[in-house]
Amino acid sequence: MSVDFNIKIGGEAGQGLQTISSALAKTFLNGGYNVFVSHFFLSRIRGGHNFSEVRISDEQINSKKNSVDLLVALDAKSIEHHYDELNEGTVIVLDINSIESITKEADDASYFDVPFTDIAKDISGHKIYSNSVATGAIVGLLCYEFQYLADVLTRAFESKGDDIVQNNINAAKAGYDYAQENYATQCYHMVIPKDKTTNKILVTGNEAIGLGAISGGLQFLSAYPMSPSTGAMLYIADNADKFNIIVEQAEDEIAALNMAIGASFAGARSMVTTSGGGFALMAEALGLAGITETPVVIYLAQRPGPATGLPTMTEQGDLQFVINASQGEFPRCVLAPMNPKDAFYLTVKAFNIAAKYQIPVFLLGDQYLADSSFTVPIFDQDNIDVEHWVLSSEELDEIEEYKRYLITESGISPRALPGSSKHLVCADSDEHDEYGHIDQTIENRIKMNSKRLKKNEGLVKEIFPPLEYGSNDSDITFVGWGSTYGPIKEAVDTLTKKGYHVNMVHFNEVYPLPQETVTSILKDKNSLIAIENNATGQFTKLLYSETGIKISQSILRFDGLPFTADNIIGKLHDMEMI
Amino acid sequence: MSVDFNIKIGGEAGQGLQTISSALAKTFLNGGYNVFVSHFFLSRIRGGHNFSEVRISDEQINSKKNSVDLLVALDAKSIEHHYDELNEGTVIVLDINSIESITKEADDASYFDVPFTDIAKDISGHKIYSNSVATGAIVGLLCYEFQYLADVLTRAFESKGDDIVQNNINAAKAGYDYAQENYATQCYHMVIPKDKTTNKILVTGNEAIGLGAISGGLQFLSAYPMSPSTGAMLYIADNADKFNIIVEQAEDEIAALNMAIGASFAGARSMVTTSGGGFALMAEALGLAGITETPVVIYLAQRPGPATGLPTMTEQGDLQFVINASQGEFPRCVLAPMNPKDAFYLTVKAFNIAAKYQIPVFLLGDQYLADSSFTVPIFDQDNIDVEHWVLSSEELDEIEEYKRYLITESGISPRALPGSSKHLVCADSDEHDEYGHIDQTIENRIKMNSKRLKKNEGLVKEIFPPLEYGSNDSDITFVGWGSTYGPIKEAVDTLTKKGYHVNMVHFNEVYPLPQETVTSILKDKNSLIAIENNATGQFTKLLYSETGIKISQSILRFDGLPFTADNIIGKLHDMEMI
Amino acid sequence: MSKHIQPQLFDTNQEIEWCPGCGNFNILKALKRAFTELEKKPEELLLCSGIGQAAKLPHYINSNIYNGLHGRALPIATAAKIVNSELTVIAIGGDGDMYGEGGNHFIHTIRRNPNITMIAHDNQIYGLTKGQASPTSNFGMITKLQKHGVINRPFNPLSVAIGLNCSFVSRGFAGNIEQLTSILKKAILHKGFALVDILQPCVTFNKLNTYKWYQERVYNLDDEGHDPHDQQEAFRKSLEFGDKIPTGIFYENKENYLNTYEQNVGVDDQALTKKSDDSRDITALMLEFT
Amino acid sequence: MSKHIQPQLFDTNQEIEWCPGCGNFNILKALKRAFTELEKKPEELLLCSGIGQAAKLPHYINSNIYNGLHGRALPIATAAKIVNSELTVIAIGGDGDMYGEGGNHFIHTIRRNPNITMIAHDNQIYGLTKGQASPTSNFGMITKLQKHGVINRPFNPLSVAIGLNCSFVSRGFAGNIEQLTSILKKAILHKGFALVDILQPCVTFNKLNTYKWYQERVYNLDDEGHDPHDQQEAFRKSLEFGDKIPTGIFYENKENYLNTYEQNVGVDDQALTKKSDDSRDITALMLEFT
Ligand SMILES: Cc1ncc(C[n+]2csc(CCOP(=O)(O)OP(=O)(O)O)c2C)c(N)n1
Ligand SMILES: Cc1ncc(C[n+]2csc(CCOP(=O)(O)OP(=O)(O)O)c2C)c(N)n1
Ligand code: SF4
Ligand code: SF4
Ligand SMILES: [Mg+2]
Ligand SMILES: [Mg+2]
Repeated sequence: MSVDFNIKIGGEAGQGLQTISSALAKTFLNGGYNVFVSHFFLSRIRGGHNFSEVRISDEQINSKKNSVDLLVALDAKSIEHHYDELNEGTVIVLDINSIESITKEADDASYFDVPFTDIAKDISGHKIYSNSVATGAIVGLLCYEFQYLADVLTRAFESKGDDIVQNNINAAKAGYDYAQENYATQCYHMVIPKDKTTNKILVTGNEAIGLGAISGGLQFLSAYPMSPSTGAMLYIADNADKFNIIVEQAEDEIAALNMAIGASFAGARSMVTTSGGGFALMAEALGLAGITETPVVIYLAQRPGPATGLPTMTEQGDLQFVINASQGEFPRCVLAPMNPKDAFYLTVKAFNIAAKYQIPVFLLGDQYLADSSFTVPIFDQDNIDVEHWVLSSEELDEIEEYKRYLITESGISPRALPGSSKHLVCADSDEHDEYGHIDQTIENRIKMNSKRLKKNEGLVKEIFPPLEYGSNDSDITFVGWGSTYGPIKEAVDTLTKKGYHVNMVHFNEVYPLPQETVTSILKDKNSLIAIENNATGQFTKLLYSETGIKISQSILRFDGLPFTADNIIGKLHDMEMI
Repeated sequence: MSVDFNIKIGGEAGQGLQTISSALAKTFLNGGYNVFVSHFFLSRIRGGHNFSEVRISDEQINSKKNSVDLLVALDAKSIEHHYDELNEGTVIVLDINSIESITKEADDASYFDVPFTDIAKDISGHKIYSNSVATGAIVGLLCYEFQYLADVLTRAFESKGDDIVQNNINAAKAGYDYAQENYATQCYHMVIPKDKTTNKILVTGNEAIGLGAISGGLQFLSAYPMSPSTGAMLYIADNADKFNIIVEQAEDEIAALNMAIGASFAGARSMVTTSGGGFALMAEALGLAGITETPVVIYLAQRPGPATGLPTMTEQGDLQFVINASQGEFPRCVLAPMNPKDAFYLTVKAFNIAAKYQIPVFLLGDQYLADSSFTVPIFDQDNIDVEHWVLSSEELDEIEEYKRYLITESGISPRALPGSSKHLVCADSDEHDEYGHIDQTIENRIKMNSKRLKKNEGLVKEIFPPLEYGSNDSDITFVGWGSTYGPIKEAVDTLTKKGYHVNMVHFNEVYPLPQETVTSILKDKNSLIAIENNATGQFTKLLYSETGIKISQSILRFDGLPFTADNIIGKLHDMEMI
Repeated sequence: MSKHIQPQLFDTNQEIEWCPGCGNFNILKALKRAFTELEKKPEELLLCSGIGQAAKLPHYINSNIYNGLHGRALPIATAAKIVNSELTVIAIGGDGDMYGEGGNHFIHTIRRNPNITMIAHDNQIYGLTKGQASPTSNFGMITKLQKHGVINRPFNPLSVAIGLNCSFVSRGFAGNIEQLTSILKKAILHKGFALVDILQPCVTFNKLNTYKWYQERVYNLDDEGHDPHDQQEAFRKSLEFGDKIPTGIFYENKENYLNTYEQNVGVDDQALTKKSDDSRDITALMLEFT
Repeated sequence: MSKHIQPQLFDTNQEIEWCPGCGNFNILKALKRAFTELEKKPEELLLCSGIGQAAKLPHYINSNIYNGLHGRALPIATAAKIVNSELTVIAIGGDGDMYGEGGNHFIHTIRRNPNITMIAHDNQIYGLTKGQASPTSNFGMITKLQKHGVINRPFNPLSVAIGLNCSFVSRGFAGNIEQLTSILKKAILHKGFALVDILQPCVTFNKLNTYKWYQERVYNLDDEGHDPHDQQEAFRKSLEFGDKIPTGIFYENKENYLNTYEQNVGVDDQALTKKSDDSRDITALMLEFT
């Protein structure tokens, strides 16, 4: 049996959509399924209309699905807004008492009323348990083993005491039973647990980057809160004590990046988390890292701009900005994770590259990656290396005269930390000599600027080729970057199943681009189609300007939402490509 | 007789190099010559080694010359540093008493000692007049009519009283006479005044932009001082009263651009002046202007980066930064003046484009343009139009319901000012509806984002084609942008005179690029050579990515100094192109 | 006239995005009342704000609005005022907005002294970003991010403003609409830069500084006969923030050299846009370059 | 030990780029003396600065240096200190650097209270950019840019710092090396954030606040028996800036909750880099995601 089931839960901000979706997700994850959870929130704390989606599949999934198989409506808008997405026969679960009025007739869909609040009050004495009732009811409708949910609730509420755990379990069980007893066919759809020891975890991009940072040796994080990046900061703060990490909430983003640079200069692996608007304020300090050759990692979770834009939605609109930000010319590296697994390993890589080349490295994510939960195999820590590229005390002892900016073949100068030996370490945002002192001569300028840019030669060799996926001999090749990996891959799979010859080339290490490798991969492909979550095709431009590969067809989305495979396939139809 | 004479004056910061160079320049300007004055300063107020150059020609010049025909040495370093630049027989004028030691033998060059200080004290009673002695001596060595210098000094010191004027004139005359009496051949070189009513003025780029801004209707300027842009701010401040212009020194650059935007929203034509580092701090506000569709002009005078870099030198290193700055996607325009004449008219154009398209417009200059004085014909004010593109009271009276962000065919919405009628004007940095209120729906997002980007279509039609100069049928075409115009043009002229077939295509309106026009101009040219004052060829990349025209040969300079025709020709030799 | 102006004049049909029970509602109410009682017309008003929950307020008042960037309401408001001094300009934001991201503009706008009113909804928390400490959060307060409690000492907007000889310094409380309305009216009428810091319970994220917490502590400076012209006393009062929290007008500066920014620039009588015309003859300027 | 340490220890062979007669020379001298008398070693020091004439100072002292961006010395210094609390960290800059561009860091670094010393060369002018008004320029002072005189009231770093309960607040004068050295020593020894604002004549651009001008006005707070633990008195003194200008230590805060930033974060005993190692096992963390 192949499962691909999509549950949508709609309601107001503050109604606990995330509690329900998270419990459901883990319940199915632990039964061996692949789960994908995504959220749509407005930029407000209460009210409005938000929704979460839990997609359950026995195949690897990294993306949303357009159609809804089960709708949980906590408010009337859930029905109005999502009615068109329902399949024939989709069941809408709701507590009729708590919804003002229903405007849609149940033709294709059928309503299933579960008195969440009444049950919660009856069984556990308070309406706060109604979300557990709802969760139970859904699990019941899918005839899934209740114990998985009970375990999830136990762990979720453990810290609040046994009573609370029991109340939640009781409420859930009552919902479960109510569904099984009252739903016409008992099971609306049958989902059977597969495997108890899956070695899979369910993490968001923010959490994966947090885990990657911790694993990669992060010691100092400074940030100013900004959606959708704040989750990474919070995740690291939650675990900071265990690993002696300092997390500093800065007064503004200017301070944040300057602090991270100061910390790095003093010897800590450091990082900032931000979004486009916050990064805009960091542009000057980016150049500071550039000219003082101070390693730093910048996690930028993109959201639609310009300016405040759509703070809680997704876009890939800042690529050209990060590549070109700050006055002057200096090397930098941009990594754009495809999914949380990739995010984890790329975060470790980001720290190592930053340290080795003494440059700023970007992790360029977006709200879709940051906030959605993906099922990934447990990260493999065996191959994680924390590379410092700093002179040891012994090495320092051997040095007669230390020059922070020694001119070398590779452009990389040996790095010492201030206070770690009797050698003095000087850094300067002015053009400087090898010792780090102001030097305005033209001879020195040529040497130093060239030395810094020289690092690009080594850097580009660190960049992995893009990922190729799908049939070798294809009529259409999708080209994407970053978080669109999931939907594109699913589109390739779906189309392949339907007999089309399509494949994809996907970039997760986007700058600098290794020209030859990329050209050799793309040059003989038929019909390249760029897929980007922005309005102007920023990666397409980058690819062209760096490699000369021109992609003239594209599927662009800039409405604040992520792609789905269905969108992509739909667009292909519109373009009469299939 | 053809004159092309280069006087270099070297000395410490604070020794008054600019006083001498400015007096000399005006003296020859007013005698009908074209003069070009450039400066090399260190980032300090006193000491170090600086120099100014005054080049005098009877042809139009917009650039420096490599070789020195007359060196005025106010310190020993002037001789050490510039000895190699001297021609055979170049005379070095100096006051031997005030120079510690001379290390260079006079082989090709001959020293001419003028006791500046002693003469100053003798004649006018104080050594502060020694610069006037020096100036007079130079004019004397060139056997140029003294009266021109006397007039210049009169006007320069007028405001300080008749005595000061007379002391300066007397000192200068004494220097003049001393030279004529003591120089072996009386005239070292003969420069004869040509024409008294030249209609030419001698202005720096900063001043020309200031004049353009005033002429173009500037009402509000906010800025935080930053070399090399401060001159423009100062020039405008000096004349602000006469034209009811408000000049505000902001607490930082963030405030500066936000203020300019606030002022523009309220109805004033507004502008900021800055350099790369200051602009980095404005990147977020740039997007604010973008999404709120508020006109604003940003004058960015480039200097070598990254970060503080070389604060007093020149580079064209910020082009890609300004084109891509700020999160999200929105239209903007970048104009890069070739010389002060161009700067004047482009500044007026910048204000009009900003007003018409309701977008931020950049004037991208650099230290070479900003600080050098160029001889230009008096600006023609007849064709200056100050276009407001704001709804009049009558138009507003006729409108039933005003929508600040009305969706229109062109993407341009009718602009009203707050308080100018009973219609309310609302602007929002969030994605907003036609009224300017927050709107997070995807339908609205698509409409609004598309509306803003739509403006690009009209905008690109406003862009003038690049300037073409030189023989039609050429073997080599130089492609440049912005302030490199002068040296490139001179290289073309020089090479043409030598019988080479070279020409140039020069861009002063650099973004957005009108693809077809540009392609049709460049596509059939032989051997394109890009000339840029940066290390990575930023315009070359832009040209390629916007038009597909690939320039594979380039002459790049990134040592902080501007090009000269000699440099360019020298490089062509190195490249074995000539 | 006054009886014709109705409070609804300032109503909009924008859906209010705040949580039920939030202190912001009362601030909105008080501000509308103040405008009504001062007989303002919507088109005379310009409400500038940054980003945050508080900064959404302008959308809920029928007026000209400029809802700009996080932290940047003051430069926008200052410049708009200097260009059109006929507008009544208010800058609105949260404590994070005004004192964190926007801290530099706060201290320097006081120095400029434009005739605008600055309203800080001081909920001692970052609301919109879901509950991190703000510059004014109590020392030791535990938040989702500050798990061991806030370790920075709170920013004191009043003592800073008084130290900078700010022209009008006050504190209101969202739980007292009467007093707040009266403070807002005085602030708006005051000629010069007027700070109104408002204690504003955030019912969702700030579980420490609740209505009750404030209510138990606030008292009115008027009741103590406080003299707002005494800078030293004002300073003393501004340091009080514990068991007792003073509200009302702390400081009002009427010194002579405290001309407003508009007066100093010479545009308080007439909007700049009306003063300057487009016939800009630069012939004389050009002659200076020969 | 002490007799072996020589003042030349802190000399460098960098050419000093200041104008002859500039107040900066004496500040440099006093700082070297303070380091010498405190028996510091060059490698123990980290001097962080921004951009400006003052900010060039670190190049003239043999030490570790980070000469960063205009306005941003404090965040660099704070972070470096928290990472390596064994370093003696000094942040140096001009009045424009520290109070203008860097104003937001100034007020928020006080709140954090890292154990660093901030030195502001307060010449009441922008030196390096050739003479525009700075935040502390006297009201009415005429400059090349402020042709009709400065219209903003001066920023008062001392009253702001005292209002924020800053842990150590002082003012020196470049014309009095003895006193300045003594203040600097106390500031460096003080555990917590120490502000040293230094009246520094700029002989080239500030023709108002000259050596003479200052000399005629300055007096030593010690001579008046000023009690630096009295915040209210400190505030009163901080407002004095006219015919008489107090120098010395205005305020010293020894309250208990004024732990340093390093103490609050738990890294004052040992450098963070020595505490944390690379063996980061995240297995337990991952299990929370099932
Ligand atoms: C440059 C920038 N950084 C960060 C943010 C994210 N952000 C939005 S509101 C806010 C703070 C909200 O707190 P406050 O200003 O106190 O307002 P409140 O929501 O509490 O009313 C932050 C950090 C942003 N919009 N822009
Ligand atoms: C972001 C940025 N803006 C502006 C400048 C230009 N700048 C350099 S120093 C300076 C001010 C100098 O004044 P101050 O800080 O008082 O130092 P001083 O030279 O008087 O010692 C300015 C505005 C800069 N380097 N960076
Ligand atoms: S989060 Fe707090 S401040 Fe924001 S609306 Fe809700 S209660 Fe008010
Ligand atoms: S300009 Fe002023 S502050 Fe700078 S070195 Fe000269 S005298 Fe000192
Ligand atoms: Mg708040
Ligand atoms: Mg200064």
